[in-house]
Amino acid sequence: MNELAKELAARYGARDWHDRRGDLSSTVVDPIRLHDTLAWLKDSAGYAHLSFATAVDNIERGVFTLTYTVRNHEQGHSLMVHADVDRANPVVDSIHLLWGQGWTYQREMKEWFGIDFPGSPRVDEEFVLEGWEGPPMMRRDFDSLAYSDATYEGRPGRVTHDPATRMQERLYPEAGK
Amino acid sequence: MNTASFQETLDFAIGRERAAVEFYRELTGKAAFAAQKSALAEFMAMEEGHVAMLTGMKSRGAVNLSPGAAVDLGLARRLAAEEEPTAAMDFQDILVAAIKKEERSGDLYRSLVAAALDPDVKAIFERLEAEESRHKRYFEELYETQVARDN
Amino acid sequence: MDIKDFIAPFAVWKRAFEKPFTVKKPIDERPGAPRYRGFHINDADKCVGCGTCEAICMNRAIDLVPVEGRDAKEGDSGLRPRVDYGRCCWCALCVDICPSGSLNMSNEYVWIDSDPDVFRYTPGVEPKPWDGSALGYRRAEGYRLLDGTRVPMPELDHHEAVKSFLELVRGWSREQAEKEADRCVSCGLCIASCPAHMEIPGYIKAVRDGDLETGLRLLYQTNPFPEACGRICTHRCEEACSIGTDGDPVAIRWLKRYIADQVELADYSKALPRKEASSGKRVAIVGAGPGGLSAAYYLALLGHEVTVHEKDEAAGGMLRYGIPEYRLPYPALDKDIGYIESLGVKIERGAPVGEGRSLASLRERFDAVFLSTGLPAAYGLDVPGEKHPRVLDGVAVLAAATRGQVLGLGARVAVVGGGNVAMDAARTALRNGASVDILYRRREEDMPADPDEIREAKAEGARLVEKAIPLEVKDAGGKARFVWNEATMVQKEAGKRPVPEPIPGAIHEEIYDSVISAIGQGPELSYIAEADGVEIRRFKPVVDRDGLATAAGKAPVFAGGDLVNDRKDAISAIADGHRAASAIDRLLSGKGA
Amino acid sequence: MRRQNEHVIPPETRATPDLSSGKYLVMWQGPQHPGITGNMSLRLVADGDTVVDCETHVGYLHRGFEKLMERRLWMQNFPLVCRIAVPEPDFNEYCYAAALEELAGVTVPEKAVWLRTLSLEMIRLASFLMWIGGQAGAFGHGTIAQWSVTMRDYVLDLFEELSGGRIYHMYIIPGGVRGDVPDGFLDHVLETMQVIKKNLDDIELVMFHNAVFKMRAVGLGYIPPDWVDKYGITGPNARSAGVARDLRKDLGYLAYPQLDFKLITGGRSDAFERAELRLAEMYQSIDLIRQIVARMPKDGPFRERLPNPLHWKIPAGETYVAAECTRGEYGFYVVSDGGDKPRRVAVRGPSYTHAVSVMERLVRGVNIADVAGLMVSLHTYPPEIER
Repeated sequence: MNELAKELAARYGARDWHDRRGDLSSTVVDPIRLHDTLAWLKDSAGYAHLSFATAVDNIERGVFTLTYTVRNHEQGHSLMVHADVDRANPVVDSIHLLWGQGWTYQREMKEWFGIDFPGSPRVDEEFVLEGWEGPPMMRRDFDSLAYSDATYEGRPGRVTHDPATRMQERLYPEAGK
Repeated sequence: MNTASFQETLDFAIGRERAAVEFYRELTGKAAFAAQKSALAEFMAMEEGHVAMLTGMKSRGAVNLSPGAAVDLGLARRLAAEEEPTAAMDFQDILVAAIKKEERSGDLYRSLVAAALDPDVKAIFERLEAEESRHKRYFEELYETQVARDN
Repeated sequence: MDIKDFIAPFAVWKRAFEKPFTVKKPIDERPGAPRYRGFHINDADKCVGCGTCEAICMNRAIDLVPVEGRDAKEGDSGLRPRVDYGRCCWCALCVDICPSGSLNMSNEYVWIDSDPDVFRYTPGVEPKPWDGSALGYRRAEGYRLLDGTRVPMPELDHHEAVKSFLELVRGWSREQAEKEADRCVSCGLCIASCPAHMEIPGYIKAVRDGDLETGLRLLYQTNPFPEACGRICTHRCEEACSIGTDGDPVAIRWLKRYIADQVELADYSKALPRKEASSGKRVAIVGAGPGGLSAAYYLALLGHEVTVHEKDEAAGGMLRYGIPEYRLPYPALDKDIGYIESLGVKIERGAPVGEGRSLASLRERFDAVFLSTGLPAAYGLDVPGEKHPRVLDGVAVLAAATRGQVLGLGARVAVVGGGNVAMDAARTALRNGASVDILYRRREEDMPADPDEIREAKAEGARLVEKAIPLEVKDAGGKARFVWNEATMVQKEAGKRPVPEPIPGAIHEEIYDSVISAIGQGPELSYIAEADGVEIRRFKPVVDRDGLATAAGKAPVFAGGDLVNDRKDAISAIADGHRAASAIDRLLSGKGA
Repeated sequence: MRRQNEHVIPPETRATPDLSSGKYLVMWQGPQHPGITGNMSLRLVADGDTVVDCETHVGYLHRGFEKLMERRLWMQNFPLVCRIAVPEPDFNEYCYAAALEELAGVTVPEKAVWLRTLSLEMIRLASFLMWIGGQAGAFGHGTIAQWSVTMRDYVLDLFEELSGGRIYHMYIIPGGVRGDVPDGFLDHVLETMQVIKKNLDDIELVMFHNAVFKMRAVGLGYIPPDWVDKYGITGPNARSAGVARDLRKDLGYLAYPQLDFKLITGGRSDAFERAELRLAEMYQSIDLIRQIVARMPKDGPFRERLPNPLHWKIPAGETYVAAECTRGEYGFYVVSDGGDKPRRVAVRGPSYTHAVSVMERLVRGVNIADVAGLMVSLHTYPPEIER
């Protein structure tokens, strides 16, 4: 795979090649080169199958890390292509013309992370969250538990006790002073 | 039972307890510091309680003491000290003296039981012997929990 | 399309005459499989209410609730898990993780009721038809989510150990400590059993996280002797450990030692709290053992000026003079004491309180006094011949060893007693080349010594003579002829421990170069005069919960440690010292008791 | 009327019917419709009884698994993942466990490898049995569904015996499996396989030699081979198009390299052939199960001890682990930031493309009555789309 790594580096400035397993590697490109990298992988390098595309919110670094996993069936090898996009302005080139299912992934990422893919069909339509008014739910700063506590009521009568606190109350209450 | 012999028997027992009070009073005289005195004072007060109890029985004309002897923990038999505690006496010394004293009383009543001809007097002595065994047991238990903790 | 395509479908009609797949309605009995994950069952007597089931439940279906007739006690919170079937997903991770193995599942899955609130109950407490079900999900043989086996502690080989006073227990590496810390489920059942109520789950977490400064800070919150306690603590916490209900308890003591060992003394001040501004108050402490120095540490931290009066030439009390260095090396103890002194605590060594330096004079010069003089005096054997010159006092033998004196115990040594002093005296004698018999009045399982100590003493070659009632010591040409009566254990009273009863005629004797008596120790109280007005009962100052003694007159007198408590171990003394320090601070700063 | 073997390729671009013209009917099929697999709906635009446009709508069963998993300990997610694809929970369990084991550097014992393979083949068979009932039912053959769902229940009985649960087995746990087989279990497996095989013979006879089924399924939903990469099509849908891919062969995971089986492919690529191919794979599963029972090690540990699940941290890293489920490539993308909870878990289910992009295009030009049969012929499970 080193040939491919070199080729991707030369053509698209790909870096940080990492072999995860014999049949799975990853590399990183700039988001601006993402579309072209994937197009070349698909059309010229045999990585014709898109397994999935998704994003990871690396909030600490202020980026969304996109992951496109493509597979070369002839060589039995999968490649995860990563690109970091600015979390404050997450806009990425659409791949809907490369793969027929690409728009669905992009619609999902728009709804779940707030990443935009201009030109992608129906990208602004609701995907799975009908009527959702909160922030994009897969962002790390969306606290689903706090949302749930604020939105729904717990079952009445549920109360639990911490064993250590209970033992302190019952066995040595004076230490609570 | 003959009233005179009842009175006589109890007077004898009361005398024994008074002697015990004196025993502790004497030891207190030798004591050098507060801890010794407090322990001796506690045991002396117990003996004074016995005096009062027996005196009460005497005036009521009936002995109500349990006939059941306490379990013998077997300490008295083997404890060494026959010698009198000194000014440096520690808790062990005081307890050993107390146990030995109770053992001596028990032994005395046992011989009195054997010697008594009047069955009523015999019964009183039996009860007094049992009572002393309970006193001894009390001190033996203290010895076990406070002194011979590691043995 | 051929003719078969029109005829073949009619083959379904043959089924009309076959037994249907369906079962009759109303439902035939259809029990769940033997492994079925049905309604929970809990052996409420085996359960210790540790809440690990609640912690693993990803649905928050379990609450820990108090149940009637089951109060908290050592090693049991008294709480029991309550399952909300509105949330339970029947994954049985609670069963897989349950430390005691009390929680299981029945194979019952039918429960019909029109009231939705009934589907929430405390298994094993609220009776259900499936209680005691023999079938249902159980952890498979050989399958556990928790590790019931303790990380082995490297120790010197016993043949090697007995040749020197090198520390026997070598301590853990980071990897070993983190692995052991991983076994903890953070239930906190241990905290109540620790006399000092140390924040045990917190410092174990610190080990896991590799954050030893936090660990050290948590240790010092309640215990300024982590090096010492990390080695010789009686670790009652480990008896309460929930992991110990079905496996080896977490080695809490060794983890404490690991933290203290890893942080250099020079780095302590970075991790630990600074002293408060000076209060201008002065406190005197009598005895520089764990109790006294613990009080000194917390008082100094609160800004009070502390002077410790120690009769011996070095500080540490029984930690130094009673515990041999192969269990607690002096540098480790010196590290604990060194940090306390670094806060400005003044220790006057070789300065006994008594004549010339009376308690009354301390109460004149200081604003409060804390007595922690311990139990320095060994009780005698109290058998005829106990004054024989070869009958030695166990505490004195250990102290002499600490001082590096020639012990001259001889080749054959008897140790009488079954406590830690006896074990330590025996092992010290072994290290001096003697062959050692340990004679104990009861059985091995009755011995008050730490089981580790008994095991190690035996492994190092001590011979244990059980049920040996000392009768007499006779002279045998300068040596001691020790006579004992073999006993049989007799259960004389129900509910009490059996009593050793001498077997008539079963008299044994043996000639020893030395007989070391270690049957128990008592206090040295001659320094408290009647005029001090300190109330004493049965050779113990009478104190309240805070350690405040009843005393007339000037500065208040507190007491703690072995001198007053019944547990008679270092950690209890440390707890007493801490408690007294807080109470003294409240008194001196006028915050009220 | 469609004729056999006439491959109509639906247009790539959507029609733009003028809905105000009064010529078209807009109708919703689903989410409550017996012809829809799971909770999903199709917004169909029909010209007469011919569909000219379709929009898929999902989200009726969205439970936010990927978000929930970021808030739960690694081990707490083990009972959660099985719910992502209800009829085939075990593929979730396997992919999640294998991803964690890979990131944590854990090797599972041999016995667990075989028991995992057994679980996956048993659930493949159960899932296909449920599917074939749906496929027959979509064309009006309810009897087949009654048989096959019963057969599926027999497999679920086996799961109940093995794992204690019928639907959610929670058996493949990170580190291995939760228990060895109970006494007599393997005999029950073989007996059940015998019963199911006999039933499959009956199904083969009455369903595949059936004029109605042939007339409606042959030629329906033709997938050209070049769509396979274009749309990310996998599993029987791809194999029927003649593309010989099967991750059991290609990735060689678990015990599959040691099992003797041939890749089954087709070429006619219509609803009928996809059904035939799946039937053949059901027979193949029965054969694989028999092989596994015969060759599985009798003894040995079935789980590698992992750290305390309450504190388990997995070294930072990412991986993608896939397996061949009944419908194709099923995979888990797992990212760890070194903490005690996942940073990100993304689930790749084959229906993501089969039920959305592929379905929307294939349905163009199809008779409304065939929409259900077409959809089932793609074998889709909506929950794996929305997670």
